[in-house]
Amino acid sequence: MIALIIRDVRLGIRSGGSGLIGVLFFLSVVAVTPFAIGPDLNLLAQIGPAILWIGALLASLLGLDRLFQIDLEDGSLDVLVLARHDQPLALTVFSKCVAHWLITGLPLVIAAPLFGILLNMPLEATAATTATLLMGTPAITFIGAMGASVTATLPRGGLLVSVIVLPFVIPVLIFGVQAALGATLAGVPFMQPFLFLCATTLFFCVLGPLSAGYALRQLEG
Amino acid sequence: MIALIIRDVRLGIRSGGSGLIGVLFFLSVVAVTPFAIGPDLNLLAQIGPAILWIGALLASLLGLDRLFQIDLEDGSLDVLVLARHDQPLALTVFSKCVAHWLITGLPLVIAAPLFGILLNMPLEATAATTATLLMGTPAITFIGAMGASVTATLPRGGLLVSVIVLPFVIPVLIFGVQAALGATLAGVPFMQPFLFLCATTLFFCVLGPLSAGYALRQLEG
Amino acid sequence: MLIGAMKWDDMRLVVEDLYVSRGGRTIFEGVRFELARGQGLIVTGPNGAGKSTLLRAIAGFLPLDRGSVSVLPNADPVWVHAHFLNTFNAMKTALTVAENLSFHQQFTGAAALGVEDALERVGLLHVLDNRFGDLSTGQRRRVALARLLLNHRPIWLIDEPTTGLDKASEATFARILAEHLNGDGLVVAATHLPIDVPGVKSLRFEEAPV
Amino acid sequence: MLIGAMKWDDMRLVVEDLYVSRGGRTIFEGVRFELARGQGLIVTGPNGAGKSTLLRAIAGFLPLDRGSVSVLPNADPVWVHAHFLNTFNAMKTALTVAENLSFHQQFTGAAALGVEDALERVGLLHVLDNRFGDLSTGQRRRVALARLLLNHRPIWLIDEPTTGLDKASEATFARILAEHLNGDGLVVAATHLPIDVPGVKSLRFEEAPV
Amino acid sequence: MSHMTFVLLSYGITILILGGLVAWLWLDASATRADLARLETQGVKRRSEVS
Amino acid sequence: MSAPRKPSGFGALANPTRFMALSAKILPWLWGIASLLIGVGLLWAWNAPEDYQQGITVRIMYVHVPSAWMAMFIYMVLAVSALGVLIWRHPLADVSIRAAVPLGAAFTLICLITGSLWGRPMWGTWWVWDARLTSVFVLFLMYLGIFALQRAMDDPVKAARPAAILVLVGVINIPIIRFSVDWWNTLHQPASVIRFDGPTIHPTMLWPLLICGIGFTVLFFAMHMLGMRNIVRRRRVEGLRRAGTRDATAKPMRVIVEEGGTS
Ligand code: HEM
Ligand SMILES: Nc1ncnc2c1ncn2[C@@H]1O[C@H](COP(=O)(O)OP(=O)(O)OP(=O)(O)O)[C@@H](O)[C@H]1O
Ligand SMILES: Nc1ncnc2c1ncn2[C@@H]1O[C@H](COP(=O)(O)OP(=O)(O)OP(=O)(O)O)[C@@H](O)[C@H]1O
Ligand SMILES: [Mg+2]
Ligand SMILES: [Mg+2]
Repeated sequence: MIALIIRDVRLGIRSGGSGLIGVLFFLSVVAVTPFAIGPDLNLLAQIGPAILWIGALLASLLGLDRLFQIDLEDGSLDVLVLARHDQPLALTVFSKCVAHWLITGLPLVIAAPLFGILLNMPLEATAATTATLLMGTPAITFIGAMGASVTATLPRGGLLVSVIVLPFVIPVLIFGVQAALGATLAGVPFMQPFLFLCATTLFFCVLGPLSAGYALRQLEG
Repeated sequence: MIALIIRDVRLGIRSGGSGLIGVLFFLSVVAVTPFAIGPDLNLLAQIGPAILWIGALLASLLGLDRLFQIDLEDGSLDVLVLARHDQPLALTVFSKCVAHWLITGLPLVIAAPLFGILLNMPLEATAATTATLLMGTPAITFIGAMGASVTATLPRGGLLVSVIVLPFVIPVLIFGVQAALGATLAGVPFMQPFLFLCATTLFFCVLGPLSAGYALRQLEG
Repeated sequence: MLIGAMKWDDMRLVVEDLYVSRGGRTIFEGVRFELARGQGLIVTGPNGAGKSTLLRAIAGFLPLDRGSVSVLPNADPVWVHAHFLNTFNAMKTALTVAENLSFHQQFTGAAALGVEDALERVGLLHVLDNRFGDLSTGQRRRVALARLLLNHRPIWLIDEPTTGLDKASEATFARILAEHLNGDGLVVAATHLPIDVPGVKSLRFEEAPV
Repeated sequence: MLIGAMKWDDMRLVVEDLYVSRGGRTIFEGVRFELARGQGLIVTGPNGAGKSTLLRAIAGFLPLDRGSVSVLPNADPVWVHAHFLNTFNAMKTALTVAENLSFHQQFTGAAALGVEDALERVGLLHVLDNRFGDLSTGQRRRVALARLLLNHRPIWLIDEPTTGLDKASEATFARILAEHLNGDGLVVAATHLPIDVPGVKSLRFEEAPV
Repeated sequence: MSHMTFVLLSYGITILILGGLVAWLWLDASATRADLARLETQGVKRRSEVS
Repeated sequence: MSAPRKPSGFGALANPTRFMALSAKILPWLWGIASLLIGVGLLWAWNAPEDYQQGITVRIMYVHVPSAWMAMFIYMVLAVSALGVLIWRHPLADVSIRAAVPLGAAFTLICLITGSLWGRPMWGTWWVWDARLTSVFVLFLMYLGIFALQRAMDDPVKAARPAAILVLVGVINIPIIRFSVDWWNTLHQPASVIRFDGPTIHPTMLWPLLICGIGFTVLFFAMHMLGMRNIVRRRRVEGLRRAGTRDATAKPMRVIVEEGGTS
């Protein structure tokens, strides 16, 4: 398990900045927003969390489609599937998700505070958003694993995976933005949606690997 | 040349990237936004163009970074490069770009009006956005091709790509959005950014293939 | 792996009346054989006959139309006890040979040889720190073979193990195979190139007479 | 292609004093040979000796430390006249065999055989409409070989053409090779498996550099 | 627009979509039936020749 | 994995053949009942009293609500069929999914369109990003997603299991969306969200509504069955065509096992 995580992280770093691409995409999302909604700073600050979340959400779709394809193409998926007695497939998928998140998700979380400043969000809003991203982005990866597993046999499922994944991540997005707003806006609770967010993540961190593992065992019908 | 375009489009479709899926992809991206920024229609209408443009950027980035990688891995890149006497590499790259745009950019342009309604953007805004997308999205592809060629040639190219690509892409994004807004918002010019957009596209539709073609010939060592 | 270790001495791989189809077409019918410890089976036949399909079916990657594959005495599924080597090498080109091998060592239980020793066996110790992607075709294949030595698995299912190998390496591999068999291993190998290992069974695919 | 066609009758592939290094290591030094029309060169040697490197250098994929490769009489670069077949198959798994081949036919100039005829030659007409990804290892390689017949290129640079082929197909390919040579073609082939084509030169790498 | 138009529109569109579906299914049915009949009568041929 | 399974290809068609025979008998009746119910329901609906606050537009309800129900019901049909694919390995389960997905999408689309046609006069806008609306929209997206996945893989046999898995995971998505929706509703924006609960329905409206609902359901089953028949037929056609290639007609290879000397 650890071995797999280490390998995938190494790969991510070696093959060069899939993480960075995500961050830069994230950046470009943040960059265009002011032009879109005009100079109104309050408004900007107000929808800041939403923008950050959309950016992070879409950014973490990058590279998701390759999650299992690479292993399928060079034959290592056979090894992973064959070893399912020593290490259950769900666990294998889980490890790959962790690695993928470390490469693509974590950089986004780290970058978020800076971008918060760009959107001149109040400090606690930035903090809250970062916290929600930290809790929320893993869920996206886990859901993504499910999408990636059912499209693994397709050479390049990029768009398709996103289409499959997006409906599922909506609750995550909702709770995330909610909690982020809760930190600043009066009358909006923070804890409640935040806990829901954590719950959702936990839920998918079980469902995602299980379903993906099951799908991977069915690849050759 | 035609042959290459046909092949890549086929490939895109087979591997889950048909026009239908392209449209679906943007539908889901658009559908996700209101969940984040809430149901305020005016706000939605305002950032509508930005959302579409961001969607376009994401769609292009998905899979664009591997534009040549795929051909490298299965050995067909050797064939493309070897044939550079019958068909100059720049032309080859150009064809691949066209194919990629047909799969990712075109569906968006066609479906844009529909999205305009969903985000209840005013008519001329929708029209303007569609126009800017039509003129602008090719630029993203051509710029991306430059990056992709580097990824294919250098083992660690990934980092470079993002560094190369996004500095060029962000301005395109911004001008696109501005032009789109220019159609409706008072005080924001339409023609000026729009013309700039066209200029960029033309510029990169020459520079992109040329530089990418050059990079590909430097394959090893 | 304990399961394997426990019943080690009287382990048998039993394939009974196997029917497998692919893409809606039946590839082979009623394949049956049995291997005891120390026995090997060489699968030969023309291209597209079904050698790889047979191996994948045994390894449990393909649904069986009919028949069964199991490891007696206690009817474990094959994948509990088996190494599977497909025609790809299951290595990451971006990582070094050492990184690739040590991953496999840690990922699959029951460590046997160390990474260096395994490489030594295939005579490639000098590429330990090269990117796998910088190796030559045959070197890659030999590294992939070294993987089998990293972890102890009684059953080896190997598909065209010697493709791209030079004469010397073919001999080396034949030796490795023989040792595995003498060490009470079981081997099913699909190949076009004769592997000279004494006293192995053979399974031949032939055009059915029309 | 015209260039090639014009000077067709006295075409010569000349390799002079070739030095190539990879990853900072010199792979071979001072390789020199010359092929006239109808002549073939079989390159052999241990794994990692430099066979593929030599082919890639000739095809112009690698920078030359020293020496030159050219096609006389009018010193064209090799890639104007050559087919190059690397150890991969240059086919898309998602497309059918027919789609793959007809792409190559249209993309590379000077059409020779039609797609179906070329497949017929390698005895795989029946997989015309199968996904390439659904073919067996050897079937894939044979389709890749069929590509060489689609377009007329006098010079063939082929790397381990017969890996994964069954005995029958090896013979078929030997025949194809012989015909190409009789048709005034030039061939440089790297291989471990003996290819029995009468009267070809051979270039042997003795010891793999360590 | 009067409310009536909305009602009629919605009924119309519903009928259009459902009717379209049914029509498509029927056409498809006859088409496949025809294909099957043809193949079964003419017997087995190489695929590239069939259609 | 190594559990014995029914032979795919021609062998598996025995069961479908029975289905073809049976459905051929049932189908006409289904069409009849469906058209009857829907006809009666709509006529009754037309004569039902107008709603005091919604006026004549309430008539939209009789197509809107049933289609909304169908949108959700059909997904459940999908889910059951998915179980059929993955667990019982029934050869028709996959066919059922393929036939049902477009229908589900269609009914969802009708729900959306009639809804917004209703919304225009009632709420003064075609579309609101309101909870229920959006959730239906997402459901629509999910139907299309499954459809896309099926079409992306050229070999239906290979597409069956992934699609089934996606369907099953999607089941969880429906309640999730519906719940999360409430949270999302309480967003801060002075939203133009119309809090909408259906009018307390008066029996004179309820009856025709129910009849229409049943009618739509029967209609769905009729279309579903016809769709399945088409797919079964098309697969036979494909089978015959594939049989046209020598590869497929070629008998499976003969297998000869020989003992070697003992090592
Ligand atoms: C695009 C817009 C709309 C969509 C997507 C939509 C969707 C739905 C759905 C999914 C249901 C079924 C709820 C359930 O049974 O669980 C429903 C029921 C209903 N809708 Fe709509 N609706 C829309 C617009 C409207 C409008 C504008 C009205 C009237 C002003 C309306 C009135 C009703 C009524 C009366 C019911 C039945 C009562 C109930 O089940 O709550 N809908 N709608
Ligand atoms: N994924 C697949 N889907 C459908 N058919 C397949 C698939 N893989 C292989 N086949 C078909 O099954 C048959 C047997 O393939 P297999 O790979 O077992 O042959 P093989 O004996 O290994 O041949 P080779 O010597 O070339 O490796 C071939 O006709 C091939 O076309
Ligand atoms: N891209 C590369 N970068 C650095 N070194 C390389 C690269 N490719 C190959 N080499 C090294 O160059 C040497 C020759 O490789 P080459 O592929 O030519 O061997 P070969 O004769 O083809 O061997 P084989 O019979 O296994 O194909 C090997 O030692 C290999 O490690
Ligand atoms: Mg094989
Ligand atoms: Mg080589």
